[in-house]
Amino acid sequence: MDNEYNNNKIETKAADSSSGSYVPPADNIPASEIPEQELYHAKSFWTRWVFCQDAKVIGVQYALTATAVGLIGLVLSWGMRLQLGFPETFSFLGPATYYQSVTMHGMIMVVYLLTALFLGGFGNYLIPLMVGARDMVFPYLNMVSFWMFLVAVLVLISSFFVPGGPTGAGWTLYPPQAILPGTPGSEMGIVLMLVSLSLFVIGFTMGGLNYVITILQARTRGMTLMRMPLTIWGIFTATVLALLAFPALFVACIMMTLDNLLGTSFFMPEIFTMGEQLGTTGGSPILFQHLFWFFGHPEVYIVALPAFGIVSDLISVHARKNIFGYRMMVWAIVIIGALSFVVWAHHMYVSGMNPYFGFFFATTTLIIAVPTAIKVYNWVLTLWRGNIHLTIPMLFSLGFIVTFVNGGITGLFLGNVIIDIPLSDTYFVVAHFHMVMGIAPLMVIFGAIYHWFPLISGRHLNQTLGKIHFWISFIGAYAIYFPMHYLGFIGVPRRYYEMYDSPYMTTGVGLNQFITVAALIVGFTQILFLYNIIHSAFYGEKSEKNPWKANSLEWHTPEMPPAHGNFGKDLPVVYRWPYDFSVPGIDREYIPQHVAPSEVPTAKVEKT
Amino acid sequence: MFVAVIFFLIIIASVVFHIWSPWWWTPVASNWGNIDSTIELTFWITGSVFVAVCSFMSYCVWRYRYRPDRKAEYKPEDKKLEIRLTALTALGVIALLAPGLVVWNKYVTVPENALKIEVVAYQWGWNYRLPGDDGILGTTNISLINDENPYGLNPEDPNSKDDIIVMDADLHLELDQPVKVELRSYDVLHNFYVPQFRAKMDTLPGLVTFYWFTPIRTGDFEILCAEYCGTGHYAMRGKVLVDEKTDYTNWLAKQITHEKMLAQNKENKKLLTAEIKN
Amino acid sequence: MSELDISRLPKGGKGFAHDFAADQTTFKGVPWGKAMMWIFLLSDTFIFSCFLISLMTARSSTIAEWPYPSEVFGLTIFGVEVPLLLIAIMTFVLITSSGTMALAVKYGYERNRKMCAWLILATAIGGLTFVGMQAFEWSKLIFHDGIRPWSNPFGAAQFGSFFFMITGFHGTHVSIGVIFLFIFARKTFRGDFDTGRRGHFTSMKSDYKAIEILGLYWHFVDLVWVFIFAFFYLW
Amino acid sequence: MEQNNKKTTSTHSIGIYLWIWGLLFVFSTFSYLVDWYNFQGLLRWSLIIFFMLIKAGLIMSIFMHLYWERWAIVNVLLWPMTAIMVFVAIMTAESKYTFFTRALFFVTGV
Repeated sequence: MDNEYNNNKIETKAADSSSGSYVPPADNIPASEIPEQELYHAKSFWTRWVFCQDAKVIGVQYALTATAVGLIGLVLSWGMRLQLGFPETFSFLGPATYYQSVTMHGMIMVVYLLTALFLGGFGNYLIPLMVGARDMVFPYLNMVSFWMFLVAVLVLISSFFVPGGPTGAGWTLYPPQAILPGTPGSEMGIVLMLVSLSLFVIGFTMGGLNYVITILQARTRGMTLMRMPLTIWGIFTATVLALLAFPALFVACIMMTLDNLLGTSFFMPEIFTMGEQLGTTGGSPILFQHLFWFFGHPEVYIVALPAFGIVSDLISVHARKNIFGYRMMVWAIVIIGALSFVVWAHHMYVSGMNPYFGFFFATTTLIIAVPTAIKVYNWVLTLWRGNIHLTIPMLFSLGFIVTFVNGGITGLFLGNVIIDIPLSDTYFVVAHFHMVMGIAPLMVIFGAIYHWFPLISGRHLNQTLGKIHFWISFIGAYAIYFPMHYLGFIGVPRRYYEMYDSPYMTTGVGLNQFITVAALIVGFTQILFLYNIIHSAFYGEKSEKNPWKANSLEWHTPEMPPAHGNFGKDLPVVYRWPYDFSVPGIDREYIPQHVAPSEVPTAKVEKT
Repeated sequence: MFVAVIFFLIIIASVVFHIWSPWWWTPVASNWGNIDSTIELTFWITGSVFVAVCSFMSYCVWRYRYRPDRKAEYKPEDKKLEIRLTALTALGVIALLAPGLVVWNKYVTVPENALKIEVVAYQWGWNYRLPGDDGILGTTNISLINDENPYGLNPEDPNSKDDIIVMDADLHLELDQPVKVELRSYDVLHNFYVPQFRAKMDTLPGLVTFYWFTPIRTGDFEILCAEYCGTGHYAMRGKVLVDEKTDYTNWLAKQITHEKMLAQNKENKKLLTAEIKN
Repeated sequence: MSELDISRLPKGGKGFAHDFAADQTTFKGVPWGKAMMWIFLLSDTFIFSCFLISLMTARSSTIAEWPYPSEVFGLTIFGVEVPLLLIAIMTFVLITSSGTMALAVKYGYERNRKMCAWLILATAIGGLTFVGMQAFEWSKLIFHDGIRPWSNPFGAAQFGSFFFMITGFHGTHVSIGVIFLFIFARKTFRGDFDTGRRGHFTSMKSDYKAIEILGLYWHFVDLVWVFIFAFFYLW
Repeated sequence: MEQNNKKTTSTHSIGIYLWIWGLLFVFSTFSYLVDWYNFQGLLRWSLIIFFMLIKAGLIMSIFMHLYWERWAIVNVLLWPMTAIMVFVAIMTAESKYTFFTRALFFVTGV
């Protein structure tokens, strides 16, 4: 940066002298640009734990709600797998129930579990702590955001109990079938789904504004954007994507609700169904698909980017090495985020859209592979010459790398338009997206929970149970989804209730049974994890402060778990990035972000 | 040690599974063999990246596992290495994309001599229409569909008169004759997919979509619906039978034209109403 | 507390680089509430954009005749057919209210309580007039011209669908704005912004900056109308 | 809670607001006149867009004070519009394609 503008900046930035010899910089920090944040301190049980305005409590509320609804999604997947592995064995699973399970499983996992958990859960808990703020900038709005989310979840759940049951339109909710009688749940289920999604979008917008503004406008002194942990970068970019992508979903939901309730023809052309003319005219089903995927593709990165960010931090901390190529990592996140808005129609190669779009969207899609690949390289290069502690968060991070690389390269198949033609709508797609945005982010979520659980509860999770949990989850999940690609190569279409009377599909029977058994084992292992969390929250081994010897601010609060307002009397001042591990020239193995250069004068750190 | 070995074993197992997997695509039965070649190329490139990256990871886990006396390297950045890796990746991506786009261009460019046929999808089954002697399919509209005119053909359109109506789930095609399938749906989205032909495309109500292929092998091939279309989606099957020229001509001769069918339907209706009157 | 003197910071492209490399705030001198409103409006822009893009798609892909808005929205005054008259008046009403709002913000900054309050009230009344005229327009189209969301006598069914959906969504924005304008007018008259009275829900201190934030919202409503006017009524 | 920098408080003379207000009236009248004189085709199209953009620009830059804001926020607000422009471009091509397909294969006016 040009020195003439340094009047408002911390002196350390200017201290990178051109002479090459390192001069220990002065620590003087100008006073804060923003006044001390006023907080609403809880006065009763209700305002302390239920209608709480503390982002940390809201984060836990989000996480618990998302987990609860995620368990429903998990149970639904068992039903699907039982039917696929052992058809005609379970009488309670008819085609309608099967399709309802598929739909609700997909929607719950993508939106209500992953999005809410990463942004609502981790976002709320970590953002203020990691950027050195007392709380989110609008605690009240933040609280309302959670309650909107809860209402959205309740509306979604209520659709299980209405006549006709929940919608069975597939999570993409493509019209016309989503609102026509040939699909289960086309009476009330689809309406409740659309209403629930709209509420989710509204609630999320309230929260999302908080996350973005907190990161942009409420960082502590010295915390420049390029000193933020990558976790924050991931969550930040994902939130921005969500704020710009959810509008398309919202609009699509409104239009489909009107099509359903008022009989408008936004997405409904002339239709002759079940022996009669429907009376709609001139609408375009493809319009919905464009709107949906204009939301849907960024949504993939809304789930993936926080995972990218968090896993970078986990790898760095547990390998005791700075993340390799931090700047590249940040730019990769931003570029992936930006590009994700111009690739959406790669989900629509076989949808019957203008065929020449294939050229454009295949190109943009494959361009995204470059920054994504760079991130992968940087993760493994961070391990190179590190000092790797094989703790449970590290194990999950390694599991993430394997599943993500696997899922990422199958994405190269599907993004390349001509290869997508035979593979789209087959099990290859199912395997691909479960690997890349199901298992990979879940690995990160588990790792992150093992990593930050001591911060949240003051206790460690049980390590033995954790190791069992990791190995079964990782190997099991890999065993489920890796062979599933090959079902796709045979040509088995997805969303088939049963398929074994096709001559060339009978070969898949054994494979399907294997996958089902593996899925059940992995699913039940998660109960072990839940037990571990509940048990350890009360009886777990007490954790000392900063058990992983991390540098980022959340571990350096006066109390652990951090109190309301996070940082005692004075906010910390930040002098460096959070990755100063194993710095040469000094005995300390790690230098937390708030340690002033004068305290570690001999450390040969690079400018950050 | 243990961890690194297991990760490495998983990579080996993946490769082994791929090589010895009995589950692989069915032998191709259309001209789209070059789709298979593109997939193979992608497999080679991405597969080696997968093996390389994950093996390197396992190696690091083993080589740099925690030792109290070890100090990790401090190296925030290596511009040269990063630029090299970026360039290499970009090269790989171009190698994947370029042939893909070439084949795609072929896929969307229908040859002149292709026979235009129509595939009609409904919940939950398939019907077909052939252009007849004039080689042109008549225009349609879904709102014209009724008992007498089940395809919603335009009665005013002279091209529709000799259109051949195949109200059956089985479609016959002639060997080595390029076919352009024009896809139409009465109700919801479907997808006309024959795994052995590799090609597929959605059918939409209110739009006509298309693709083309040339069958290169005689035989019976199953049609699957590959776009979710409601409760009966999984049961929406049909059959494509690729015949030699003589068999095809014999089959074609047995089919009925639209004009005849209209007349028949009218006659039937008359009889029916007469019966009711009596 | 040292003041952040924004006028001393670099401007333009250099300022852009400086602000993004700086610590604490990225939008220098922008209060939290204002930054939030801007980002919210950005998100809202995407909503309206998606509506208008859908309108464009429907309109240019339908093979049915698209009704001619100029005639549909014409009024007959004293036997003379005037095209789009009501819409034109509505446009002017909304622009007027936008103008009064801009002045209210200005007086709010100058802490001119009386002037500010009256101007907010004027804006609210302007907004209310707009909503009223929109209600009149809707009822005329529904009861007189027989336009329904699902069909209309003039041509493509999507015409009515999009009309009611887009103007309805915009009208909702206006109505919400009017409610807040009235609340703010009362707060200003009462002097909340001078005394720093605490908010009922958020328990945070009131500040004149809130008026600028409300102003941003109101101008946005006007801004959206500019696009709706062009794309729906004039196109 | 909010920033309280009295120095940054910027007020502008009342004249500029009245000017903009007047201009908005004038341009609204112009765009209304496009309809009144019943221009058609490309002329109508470009005039509508032209007046619309001018009005939008005036509202955003002056009434919403974007003209006086720093580049950081201006850029953050305007760049995302690129995504919208891409969306518009794609949907234009898409709807044209839909229209031609329909005109080619379907009977009109039934």
